[in-house]
Amino acid sequence: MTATATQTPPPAAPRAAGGKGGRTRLSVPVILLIVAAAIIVVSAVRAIAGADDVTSSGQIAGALTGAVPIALAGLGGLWSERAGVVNIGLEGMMILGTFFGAWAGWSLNPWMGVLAGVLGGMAGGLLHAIVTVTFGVDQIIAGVAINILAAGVTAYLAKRIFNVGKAATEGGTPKQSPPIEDIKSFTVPGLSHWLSTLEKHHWFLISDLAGIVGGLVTNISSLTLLAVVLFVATFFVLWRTSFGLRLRSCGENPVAAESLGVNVYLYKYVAVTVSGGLAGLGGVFLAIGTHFYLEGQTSGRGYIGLAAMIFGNWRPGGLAMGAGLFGYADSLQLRSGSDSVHALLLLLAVLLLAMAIWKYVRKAYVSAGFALGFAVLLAVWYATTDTVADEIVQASPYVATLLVMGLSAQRLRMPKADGLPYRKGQGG
Amino acid sequence: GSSTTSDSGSTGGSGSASSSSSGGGGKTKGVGMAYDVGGRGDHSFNDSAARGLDKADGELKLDSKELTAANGETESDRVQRLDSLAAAGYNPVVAVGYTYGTAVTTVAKKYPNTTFGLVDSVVDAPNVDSMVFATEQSSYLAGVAAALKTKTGKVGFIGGVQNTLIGTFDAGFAQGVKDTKPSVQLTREYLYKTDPRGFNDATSAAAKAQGMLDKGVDVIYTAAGLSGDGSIQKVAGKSGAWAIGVDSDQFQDPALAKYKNSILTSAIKNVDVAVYDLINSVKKDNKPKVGTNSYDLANNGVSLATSGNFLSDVQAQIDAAKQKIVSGQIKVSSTP
Amino acid sequence: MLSRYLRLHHPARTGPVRPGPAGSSPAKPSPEPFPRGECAINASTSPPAVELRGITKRFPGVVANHDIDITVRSGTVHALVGENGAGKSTLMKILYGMQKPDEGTIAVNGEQVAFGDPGDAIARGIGMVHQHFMLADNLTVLENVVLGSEKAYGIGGRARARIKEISDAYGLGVRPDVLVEDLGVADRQRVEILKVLYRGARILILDEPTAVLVPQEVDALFENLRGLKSEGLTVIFISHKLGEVLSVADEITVIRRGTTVGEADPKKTTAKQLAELMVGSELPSPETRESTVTTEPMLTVEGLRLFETDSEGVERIVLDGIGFTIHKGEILGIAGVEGNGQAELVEAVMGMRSLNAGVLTLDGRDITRTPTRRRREDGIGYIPEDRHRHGLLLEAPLWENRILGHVTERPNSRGFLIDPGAARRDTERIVREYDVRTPGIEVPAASLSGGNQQKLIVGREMSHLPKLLIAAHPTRGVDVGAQAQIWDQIRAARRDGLAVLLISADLDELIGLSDTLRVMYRGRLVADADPATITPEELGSAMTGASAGHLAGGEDR
Amino acid sequence: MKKFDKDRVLLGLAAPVLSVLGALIVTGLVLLASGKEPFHAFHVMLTYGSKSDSQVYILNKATPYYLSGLAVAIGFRMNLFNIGVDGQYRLAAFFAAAVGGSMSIPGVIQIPIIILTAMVVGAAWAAIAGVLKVTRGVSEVISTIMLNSIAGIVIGFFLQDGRLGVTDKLANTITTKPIPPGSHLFNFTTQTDPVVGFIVFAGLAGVVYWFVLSRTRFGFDLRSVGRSDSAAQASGVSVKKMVVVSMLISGAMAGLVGMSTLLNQSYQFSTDFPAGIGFTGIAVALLGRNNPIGIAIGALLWAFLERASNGLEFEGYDKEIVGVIQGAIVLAVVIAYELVRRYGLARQQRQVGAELAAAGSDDKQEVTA
Ligand SMILES: Nc1ncnc2c1ncn2[C@@H]1O[C@H](COP(=O)(O)OP(=O)(O)OP(=O)(O)O)[C@@H](O)[C@H]1O
Ligand SMILES: Nc1ncnc2c1ncn2[C@@H]1O[C@H](COP(=O)(O)OP(=O)(O)OP(=O)(O)O)[C@@H](O)[C@H]1O
Ligand SMILES: [Mg+2]
Ligand SMILES: [Mg+2]
Repeated sequence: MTATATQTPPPAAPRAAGGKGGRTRLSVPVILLIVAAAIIVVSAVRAIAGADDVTSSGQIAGALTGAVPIALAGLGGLWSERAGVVNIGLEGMMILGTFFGAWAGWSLNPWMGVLAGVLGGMAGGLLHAIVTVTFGVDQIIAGVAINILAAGVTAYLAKRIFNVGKAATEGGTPKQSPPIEDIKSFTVPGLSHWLSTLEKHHWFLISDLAGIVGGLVTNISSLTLLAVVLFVATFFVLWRTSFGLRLRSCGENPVAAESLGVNVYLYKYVAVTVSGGLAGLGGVFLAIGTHFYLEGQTSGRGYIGLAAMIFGNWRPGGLAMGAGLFGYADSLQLRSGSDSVHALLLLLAVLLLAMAIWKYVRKAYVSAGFALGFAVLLAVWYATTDTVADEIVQASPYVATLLVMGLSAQRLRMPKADGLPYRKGQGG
Repeated sequence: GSSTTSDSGSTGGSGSASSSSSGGGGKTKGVGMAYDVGGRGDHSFNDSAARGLDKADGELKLDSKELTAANGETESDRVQRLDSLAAAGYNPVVAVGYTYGTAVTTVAKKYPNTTFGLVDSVVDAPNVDSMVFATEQSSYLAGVAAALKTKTGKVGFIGGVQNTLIGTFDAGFAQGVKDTKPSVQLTREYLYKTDPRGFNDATSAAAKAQGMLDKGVDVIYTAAGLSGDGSIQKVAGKSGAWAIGVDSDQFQDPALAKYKNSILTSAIKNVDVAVYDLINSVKKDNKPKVGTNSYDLANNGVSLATSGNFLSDVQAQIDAAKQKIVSGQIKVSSTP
Repeated sequence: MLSRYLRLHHPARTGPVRPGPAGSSPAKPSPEPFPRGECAINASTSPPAVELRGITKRFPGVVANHDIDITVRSGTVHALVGENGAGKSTLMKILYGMQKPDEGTIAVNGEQVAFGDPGDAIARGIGMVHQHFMLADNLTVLENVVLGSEKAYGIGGRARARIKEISDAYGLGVRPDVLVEDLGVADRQRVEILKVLYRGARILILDEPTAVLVPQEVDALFENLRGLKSEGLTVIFISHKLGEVLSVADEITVIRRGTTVGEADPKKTTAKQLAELMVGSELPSPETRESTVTTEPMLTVEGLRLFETDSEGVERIVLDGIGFTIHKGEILGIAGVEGNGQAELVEAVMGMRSLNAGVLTLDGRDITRTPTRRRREDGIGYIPEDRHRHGLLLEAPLWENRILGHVTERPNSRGFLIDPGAARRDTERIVREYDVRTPGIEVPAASLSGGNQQKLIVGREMSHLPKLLIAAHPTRGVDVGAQAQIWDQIRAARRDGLAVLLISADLDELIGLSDTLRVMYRGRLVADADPATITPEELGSAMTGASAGHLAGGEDR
Repeated sequence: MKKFDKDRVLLGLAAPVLSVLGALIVTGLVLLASGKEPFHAFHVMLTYGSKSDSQVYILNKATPYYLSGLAVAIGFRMNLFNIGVDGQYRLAAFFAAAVGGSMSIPGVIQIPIIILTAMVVGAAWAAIAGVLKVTRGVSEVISTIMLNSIAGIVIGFFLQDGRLGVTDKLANTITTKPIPPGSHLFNFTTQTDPVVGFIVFAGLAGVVYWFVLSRTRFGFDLRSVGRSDSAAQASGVSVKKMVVVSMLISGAMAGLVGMSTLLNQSYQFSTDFPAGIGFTGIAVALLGRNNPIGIAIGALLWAFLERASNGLEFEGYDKEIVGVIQGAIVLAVVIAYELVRRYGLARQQRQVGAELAAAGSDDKQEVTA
């Protein structure tokens, strides 16, 4: 654990195959093409299986609602880990966000709630920064400790605050805050209605598109918009400004950053505190979405945010996709999408078939065989049943995450000094 | 009654006074209440039990002690809670919630001179008052109301956890719907199979409700404790849709005040009545009420709320159904 | 400001080379109060570039620097030499603001300064290339260069243009948009220098810049240094290779045990004298050849191929068609620029990587599929290239480190149980016999100096009487005294029939120790040579791929 | 040398003392801030927590915590973070209960079968994470979080009427078939309640943990991977195999967590089978610094705090304050240990330096350190 973050350079072995050594980043047109192809396949499956909820606006809206808190927690993780601090305390910071957000949201107004929740999360982040950056404690352990502390403190405060006086008469209990007012939400006038009409026809592709777009433009909470803005802003700040360059350098090689006059402690502190604030915002989103603080409300979303971030390869775009995937699966299971999941079996079979062909072309015969085998199994499963068991639906978000991680984890690369302790003046 | 916090009545003796003596005196100490998770102030059945206590307290001036369960407790925690109340001499000791079933069995044996009350479950012991509520009957009436009020012909039921207790709600509701209008389509969903989180997960309930609403369901009955708040909110967000509350009259719930105009009615479980009865029997009549005591429509142990007057147009049919149940003409099944 | 400086000294070049915005930008780092340009030409009359007076720096238990006095004249190349741990790097870090001196003063261009962090030093025109590279692999060259000095030219197009400009001006050939990860050592070195120049540094500190370079690259670097000097920059240069020091330095300061013990004039001093000044003993030489090579093969490698799939799924050939035989009593040296597959070859022989093709035979037994532990039990000893990563458990006490790698062997274990008592006793013996300087065997390995850590590793491996020793850079970063000791141990074991696979970047060591030499280039063994006749220069040129086949005559084996 | 050891003992004591003090101060401040008198609260906790029936309660409660702490600690020793102990022990207890309820053979045979089932199921569930890590590079932190959720769903699937569950109409729960009385594990009777017999197995598990890790070749290999996987790999340990094996062991240990409840208390797995002990185990392992005795102390402390919370509630305090204490203790512990470790390392280096300086004075050739 005394190891510092300096390494001697690894050998840059000659690349024999692959020419320039394609670190292929997908270009925008390619991404659009992939998205288009995906939608076509999904709507074909939807039409064949007759599972209209797969692309219904309600399902998409549910997915969005489920994705935002996870995405915000993940974005928090991204800030922190890009600066080299693993933040498993996101869950605790989210809890702080739900509590303080609900408190101020109830006693003042929802926007003050947002502010208070963010500040609460930031306080958690600051504590994490003090413990890991200043005291140099193992980051995972510190995160676990913060989760325990946050749960304990909020439970105590909730009892002291929500169960007495005005709060109690307005509906507060030891485990629940009094209700919070709604925060403003937006609907694109006209468009939403037109889309929902289109959607009802269940036309191939058109209704699917209408459902997806409809879900994304109807009744969108201002917090969701805020989250989108924060994603764009994060990308811009971290990858297009010198502040971001410095911050990322602290996660890649803090000793090098230090040697160029970057105040590594400062950047780590800022990053981890912002990280807490974002997780706190995720918590506020939950509290305002349900209009209450509820004990245990976050139920592991902080951890899942972390998973989404890793899934997204420590990048905002990938993270958004990971969170979206989880939100979608979660929404499916909550909306009791037994039919939908059944239809997705077919989709999965098609995807596996495509993968089998791809692997075959690339001469990876064993993987191709496996993919083909699973595709056939799934297709048989689909053909011989009408629905799938509730439990499979319930498990789908978790299984999907495991599967996707299993398929992609080896291509991931985390910031090089992520998780390593760093002490000023000890490097080199 | 929410002005009292759990600090109330703490003037009573310390727990260490008579820890290993069996059997409390019963005369000096008041009632020992052991609440389920959430405790006093939960706007649900714990609160209802507390109301029963408060009522008795107002009349008899008792010196009571209230303890509350925490999330993720084990059997031994519950045993210890009841034990400490009985050991300190509180009598009767009321256990609120079926989770206390086994614990009451254990502790009642150890303190034969103390009377125990158990809400929502049955323990066969000479000093236990098992208070069970025929929630299938009130749910039946809720089903009648739902069938009569739906315009789309689709109603829904959301249960917190798929267990026997919630099954009674499900069964009664389904039967009520079917008996009233066989053409009405019922969707039943549970939040969790076994995870008790189902009573405390408003987010999931909201999503479930939204899913139902999207499919055209316009009356949703949610028997899922605190989770119900989430479903009621979603229902309130859709005009013309109705929510049916559970356990207490949720129309009156301050936490739901904003949505009360969408709360058609609530299937009420009058735990307060049962608790009050027990306290009175011990403290006033000195003739502890023991055995399995069923609270149903007939003795007003369960009922269908009328606040809001949204049911006035169909009240006659509901009353008729109630009459048939009370008279035994309709047998409501308690298993789905 | 460097561009302004360039104008002074390359009047012909200034006009066309400098793109408008860079030169005319007002956002250049301006706070450099020292006089420039003219004074560099007239060095003798201007104040010294750097004056260190009475510098003392203490670490827990160690006085790294003690009352150090050094004067570096402006416009010169000033070399700093001394044993491992003499305190050179520490002193330079103090000058660069990375560490604060406990006592003493620093003056830059005659002005007293106090640096809070490297930023202050950079603002004073000081730049440092560290002993271990300070680059973030996952960032591009551009990002690495502009980091910390974003104000100067931004982080976009202007910065890119500026980097190209400097790179062209000094022939560094740096491409701004590649990831540092994809660069070889020499390229990284040039990026480090570019980083310093980009900040407009006029005083360059180079801490052991040549340790990982082949002779040609060293020559190129020195050419660059001379260029810089001719343009008035001051260079402070640290190296353990005294020959280099003598060839490039104008002045030499010798540090021993944390304090300055003397200065030397490179024109009048020999490497031997310099070494004596450093350690008070003679420079040991790896020469003393007496062949102990037998005809019995110990290790045979045939047709070895190794692929590697990187994170992008691209397959690279790391090793291809490798074949050689090491006989009992023979040392086979492999020369090559780092990153050409030597590390992978070692790992393949150790069984840490599975081969795509090929057969390994140890003492007549096929070990191609044998796991690492069995190979070690069968008699392969291993002195790893990176002792911290592969050789030691830094936080564990010495006696546990003595068990590492030989946990199944006596005296470390009996049956399935380890035998701490016996292991401790044997550790005491190693500490004694191999002269490991430590207060005891219960201290963690991390608290030993690098040389002593290496001695412990050599002692551990030799204690199990290996048949084959894989020695990767066995004396890297080890000072002259310990170096000689380690060489002696290897030679002694060779006399008893030990076969050695030696990898080293130190060509003198390689030529001096080996019985046979092979050159590795891009994953292949491209050339072989007789150590008796080959010169380091010839070897170096083969290492860059310039020549192949049999080098420089001598008998073929 | 004698003095050296005494210092080490002092140093060893410094961290726990510091952290408990820190936690008490934090808690005291929180209590004060909410208008309560802290010293009385601490007094209540002490007196209530040390009553004889409290002692029994604490021992019984600490037993699963201890095993959970050991399970987590095995991972920690390998630098693996097994958050999945929670899912592993619940799944294990469930299947063990199902197996136990379906048989009726003499206890001496049946009890081992039940325990073995639990260990195998726990190990198998943990192995998924291990295999995913070594073959696909999936971080065990992520996979075990997912596997926890999936374990709950798997239990939900089988714990239904007609599958492995029976509905207990009166108690409103679904349970597995009860284990026949012949296969109930012995208890230790005391003046108050009995102490669970499984505590013996827990103690044994602690001894085995200590012995295997610090006395066997396997344990040495495991610890070397935890200290530096690259060095361990070079030393001949197959790191991948080690990851899977240690996940297996950790999972098997997790399988034992639910056994004291199953074999000594509930005799069946029902929907209210204790949950969350896996997470408690993380805190307990942190408190105990992965040392078997330390973990025991941590488990007892945790159980004591939970017990004391009841006393607090009885005296009119909010028992939720115990959550604050627990959090504060864990945080204080990690900080205190880090500070003490740093101090110790600096001291060690000073020692190395000093002794070398002494040696160096008669040997002028060597350098400073
Ligand atoms: N951060 C540190 N903490 C404690 N001691 C240190 C630290 N850095 C250096 N030292 C001590 O200071 C001494 C001088 O180290 P320094 O790195 O300056 O030596 P050096 O002359 O550069 O050696 P080398 O030739 O191996 O690079 C070392 O022997 C070491 O004991
Ligand atoms: N970051 C650090 N923290 C604590 N001690 C350090 C640090 N860096 C060096 N040291 C101390 O310095 C000594 C080793 O110094 P150093 O690394 O300069 O030796 P070295 O001979 O140059 O070895 P190497 O060649 O491996 O770098 C040890 O005593 C070590 O404890
Ligand atoms: Mg060094
Ligand atoms: Mg150095």
